[in-house]
Amino acid sequence: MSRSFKAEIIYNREVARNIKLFRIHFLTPAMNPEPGQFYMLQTGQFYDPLLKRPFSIFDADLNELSFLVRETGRGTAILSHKSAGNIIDVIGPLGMSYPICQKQPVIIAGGMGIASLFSLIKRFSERAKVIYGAGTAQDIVYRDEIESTAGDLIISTDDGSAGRKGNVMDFINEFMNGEEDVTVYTCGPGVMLKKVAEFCIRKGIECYVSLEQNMACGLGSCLGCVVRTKNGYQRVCKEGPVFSASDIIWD
Amino acid sequence: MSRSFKAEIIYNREVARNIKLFRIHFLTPAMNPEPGQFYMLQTGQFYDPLLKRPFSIFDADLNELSFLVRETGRGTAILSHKSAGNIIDVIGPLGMSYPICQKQPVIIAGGMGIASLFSLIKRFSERAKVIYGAGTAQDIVYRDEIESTAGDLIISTDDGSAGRKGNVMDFINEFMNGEEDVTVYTCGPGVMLKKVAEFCIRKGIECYVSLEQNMACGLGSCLGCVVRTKNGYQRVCKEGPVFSASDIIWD
Amino acid sequence: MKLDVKIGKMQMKNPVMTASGTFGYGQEYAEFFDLSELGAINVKGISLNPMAGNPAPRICETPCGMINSIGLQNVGLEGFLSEKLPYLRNFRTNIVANVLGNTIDEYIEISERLDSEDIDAIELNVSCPNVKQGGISFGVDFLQLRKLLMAVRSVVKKKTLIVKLSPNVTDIRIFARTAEDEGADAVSMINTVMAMSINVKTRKSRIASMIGGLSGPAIRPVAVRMVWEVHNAVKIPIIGMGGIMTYEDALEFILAGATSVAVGTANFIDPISSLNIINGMREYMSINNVADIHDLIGGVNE
Amino acid sequence: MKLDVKIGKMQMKNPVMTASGTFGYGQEYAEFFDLSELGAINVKGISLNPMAGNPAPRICETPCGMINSIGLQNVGLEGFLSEKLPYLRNFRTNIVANVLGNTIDEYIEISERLDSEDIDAIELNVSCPNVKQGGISFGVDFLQLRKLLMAVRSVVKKKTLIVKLSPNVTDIRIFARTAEDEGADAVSMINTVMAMSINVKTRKSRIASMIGGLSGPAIRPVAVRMVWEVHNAVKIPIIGMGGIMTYEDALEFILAGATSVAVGTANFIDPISSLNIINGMREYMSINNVADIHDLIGGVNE
Ligand SMILES: Cc1cc2nc3c(=O)[nH]c(=O)nc-3n(C[C@H](O)[C@H](O)[C@H](O)COP(=O)(O)OP(=O)(O)OC[C@H]3O[C@@H](n4cnc5c(N)ncnc54)[C@H](O)[C@@H]3O)c2cc1C
Ligand SMILES: Cc1cc2nc3c(=O)[nH]c(=O)nc-3n(C[C@H](O)[C@H](O)[C@H](O)COP(=O)(O)OP(=O)(O)OC[C@H]3O[C@@H](n4cnc5c(N)ncnc54)[C@H](O)[C@@H]3O)c2cc1C
Ligand SMILES: Cc1cc2nc3c(=O)[nH]c(=O)nc-3n(C[C@H](O)[C@H](O)[C@H](O)COP(=O)(O)O)c2cc1C
Ligand SMILES: Cc1cc2nc3c(=O)[nH]c(=O)nc-3n(C[C@H](O)[C@H](O)[C@H](O)COP(=O)(O)O)c2cc1C
Ligand code: FES
Ligand code: FES
Repeated sequence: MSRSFKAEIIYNREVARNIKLFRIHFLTPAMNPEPGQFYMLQTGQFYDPLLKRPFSIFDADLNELSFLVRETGRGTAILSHKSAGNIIDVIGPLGMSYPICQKQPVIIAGGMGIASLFSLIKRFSERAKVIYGAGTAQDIVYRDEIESTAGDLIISTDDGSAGRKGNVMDFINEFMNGEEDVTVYTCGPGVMLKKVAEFCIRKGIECYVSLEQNMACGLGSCLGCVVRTKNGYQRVCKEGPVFSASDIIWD
Repeated sequence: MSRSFKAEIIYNREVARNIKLFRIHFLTPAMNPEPGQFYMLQTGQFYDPLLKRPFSIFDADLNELSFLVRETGRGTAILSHKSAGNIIDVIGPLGMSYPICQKQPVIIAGGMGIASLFSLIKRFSERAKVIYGAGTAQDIVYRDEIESTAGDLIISTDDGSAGRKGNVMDFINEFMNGEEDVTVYTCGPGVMLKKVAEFCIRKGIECYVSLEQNMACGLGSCLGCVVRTKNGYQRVCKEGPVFSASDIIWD
Repeated sequence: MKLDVKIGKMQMKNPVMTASGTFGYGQEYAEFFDLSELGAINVKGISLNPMAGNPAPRICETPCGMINSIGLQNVGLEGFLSEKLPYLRNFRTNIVANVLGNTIDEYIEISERLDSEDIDAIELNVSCPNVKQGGISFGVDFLQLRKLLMAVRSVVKKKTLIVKLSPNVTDIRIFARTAEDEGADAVSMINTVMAMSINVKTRKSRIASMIGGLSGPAIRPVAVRMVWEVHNAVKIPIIGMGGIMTYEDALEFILAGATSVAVGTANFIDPISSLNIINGMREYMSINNVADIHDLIGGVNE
Repeated sequence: MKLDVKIGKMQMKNPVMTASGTFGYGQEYAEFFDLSELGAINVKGISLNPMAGNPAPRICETPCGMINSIGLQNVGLEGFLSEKLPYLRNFRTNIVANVLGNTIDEYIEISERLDSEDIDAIELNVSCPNVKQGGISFGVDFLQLRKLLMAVRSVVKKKTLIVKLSPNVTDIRIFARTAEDEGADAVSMINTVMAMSINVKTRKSRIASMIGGLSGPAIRPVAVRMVWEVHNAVKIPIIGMGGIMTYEDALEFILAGATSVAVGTANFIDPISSLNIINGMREYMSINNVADIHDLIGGVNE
């Protein structure tokens, strides 16, 4: 069982504006992922794009993996247009998963951050309290599934077109209800992560963030994907992508 | 009407071992090709492969063009796997076509040379006398169409698996039957072209050959695709691909 | 919105020109778009006498690039003036004459003649890797370059003088400074990078002359770096090139410090690349509220 | 079929090694294939003291390539010897220690120490473009290189000494000859090409340190050309690298004159690249009736 394998695309379907659900099937035995881990997916056929691209595991079951892919550049454009039957090279699962703590889990997803947190919500199931913020209604994916899975859910959008109007920071206080004995798990845009992290640090709340960085190998060998932490530069692909918010130097 | 246009693939189907019939449909108005001309087809989506690839026009009708594509390298591998609905950039028709002479046309195709000569056979129809040689039976395309179109046809294969056993040079003499008042049109592997050309020059027979050379632009601007002729280096994409055999310096 | 730039005395309506050797003498492209849209047209290198060029194959493809060894096949100075220039003058754009000599005297003879002809700028190609006795030693030896420029500048009185730099050097800034010191109006950069590709089936080089020049997107990061280095070293304008395929690529060069850009290999892949680049630039400026292209030159944030 | 080659005193069971900085210290790859299959493992550059490296982002993608500016993040000499080397010694392959110093004295100190440790070769990185005071001046100034090599050769008595050459020079043969003259056992080439890429949306360099080193298929034609040039200039063996992705690419280098090859960026894209390359080479030799890899070295037909 190797973390490097070939996979066949089962389908690739739009689930929100500019976001595809990309479902693949291993052609050779592969390992099971944990929530928060990621895979490196081949995009180009030859050398442009050259590098594989990192994507969080969105959902996994027997021999199949799903990813949420938002088209933002060349590699994701190619992935978005691949169709059933195409074969790609895949490496994974990679990186550290979200630690499963005993405290009340509070899951804060901003936009595409849901890609990394969806499987964690499923793991915690009705124990999970979730804030899922997005720009607008069209950016929200799998609302029904999340609603029926999580114990508690606030949907928010910047423009109020779905759920409540505002961003996740507007609801975080209300949502936690003064309770500090929780563990926060968060993934989303950098600005949001920083705000959530600072909030939690200030309140002494345990908080795990999933970070992004340009990657070449995904394996820990190129030292390309580092972030500054209190323990020096650490690799997002190896020591991360999930870090304790208090270890990161936020700047 | 521009010689640079977008086209949609209608189908791409195997017509012989490793050879696809690649049929496209212009999305913007385009010009009609003459037998012997060629098109530059985009293969890669980004910059690897970088250059378009030259392919002879195989067949053309209202808004549609067909090419015969043999998979030999990276660009043709990509083309061979494109499917209906894919859009590619195309430039053409390019280069000089076969001059339509009044004498008896004798058309000599070696292997993939048929790609360039098929539309010429159709043009001459029952006037055409054709020798079509290939390695083996599996390499032969459109045998029935050629048989029913051409006035006279010898099929030959190196291994005798289809038609007569031997290569085109073995039949050329017999076929022309001492008659020298013919015009020979030929396309195929370099070695064969040279032999046919030398034969014709020796006998004083008018002969047109279609040549190949690596190309970057196909438009005459890069000066990359030259062959040595009695008039100096000439561009296969502009002064050719069809040349008078007696103008070429065969070495 | 101001897109016009000035290279020496040459006023360009926009910063985009074609790169020498990649646009023929314009004819092949006139059917695809109105060449008057271009900031300038740079023609295939002109030598004193017509040159036959190198044997075939002259080009091959490499990852995101191509190697060429055309060997300066061209119609020669007189051929250019009598057969090619009149046609080019049908378009309202600048004409840059790319010049290659085997000796200083040849450079002088061609440049002196061109100085009184109906062209807008002379670009000295001192960096073509494809001609054996050719300009290459001027491009990689700055003392030679100094000598050449002193001689040529004294005969080029009316026209804008551009020096085309070779990337095949340790420190390109030295060559740019030499050009500036000797009165060149601008530098253009980069010419192709010396390269080789071997077919392992035939065990031969993929081009007949073993070594050729690499162009295309593969070299863009090298070219952008060099433009940035030179921008920090000289005051004369830079014409940036090397793998520009899109307006974003062109803007990379401008942000790195180029005043003008040249489109080369892209012309082979899409004949209207340069027009698309001009339009894309305009759109970028409009979206990003850039009133004058000069506000972008050298604007990369450190 | 003989695939084994010799670099100085280092016997390699096949010509394929990993390139420094692209294979960590081996650990990350051991799960993908048996590292004992490799001709050698070359580790991340080792400095006297641990180095933190450069700020992020450290890498970005370019057409058919990538730019990196890791800044020699590494565990330092002692860290390497105590934490990394024992693990690497679990595999029956050669270990090459890539060394970077800020001064000649540092190079001497590291090399002298490594000469008596359980490694097989010392590779002097005199060409890393990513460390400001670092080895780069040795790599682009052959007089400096001569001084460095005289000093280091006198302390490296037992191990094979390899000099890693920079491509960012006018004439790489001069550096190769200097290495040969000063007693180096081999040269390895090429290191990355200095490059820059700008994000036109943010108007910032895509990597934090503005300039970095370009690697990957984009640079292969440049690397092959340089190997061929050096092969015609020196007698010591060449370790060729730069954009090797497949066995054909590796053979290009061997035909151009390399005795051994190193796989770099390819390790990031497919962790078993180097194994595939070894197997592909073997198959090529068998199909083409090549009994000994030495029959291919420098075998490009002119
Ligand atoms: C651990 C991890 C998990 C991720 N999970 C997901 C996911 O589940 N769904 C999803 O849509 N996206 C995810 N991303 C982001 C995704 O990797 C990028 O959007 C993608 O690499 C962009 O590639 P591109 O070629 O389309 O963009 P381009 O901008 O053309 O890419 C150019 C280069 O920048 C890198 N790059 C650009 N944006 C990012 C980014 N945000 N993070 C890392 N590298 C980037 C690319 O990898 C590539 O090397 C994740 C990133 C990381 C690091
Ligand atoms: C005028 C003309 C008409 C042609 N018509 C046809 C046709 O109808 N059907 C068909 O199957 N093939 C035809 N060819 C050959 C076809 O262009 C090549 O097979 C194709 O370019 C190979 O591309 P590749 O990427 O698969 O091969 P690779 O070997 O990977 O290509 C590498 C480079 O070499 C060039 N190249 C390789 N072989 C040739 C060749 N024989 N001629 C020119 N360039 C080559 C490619 O264009 C590319 O730049 C024609 C060539 C020319 C010049
Ligand atoms: C086929 C070809 C021919 C060229 N001929 C010349 C030339 O005659 N004179 C010259 O100065 N540069 C010549 N060049 C170099 C280009 O002008 C340009 O500097 C280089 O190709 C880099 O730009 P690009 O990557 O956009 O092509 C030529 C390049 C190519 C590809
Ligand atoms: C991420 C990265 C880190 C590197 N680190 C080193 C290093 O520490 N020492 C060194 O000599 N070369 C280093 N190199 C250069 C490689 O060893 C190699 O010379 C170069 O990448 C060209 O080969 P490639 O194109 O196959 O990657 C590094 C390259 C990369 C991409
Ligand atoms: S991506 Fe290479 S170390 Fe993380
Ligand atoms: S392919 Fe450019 S001139 Fe013929």
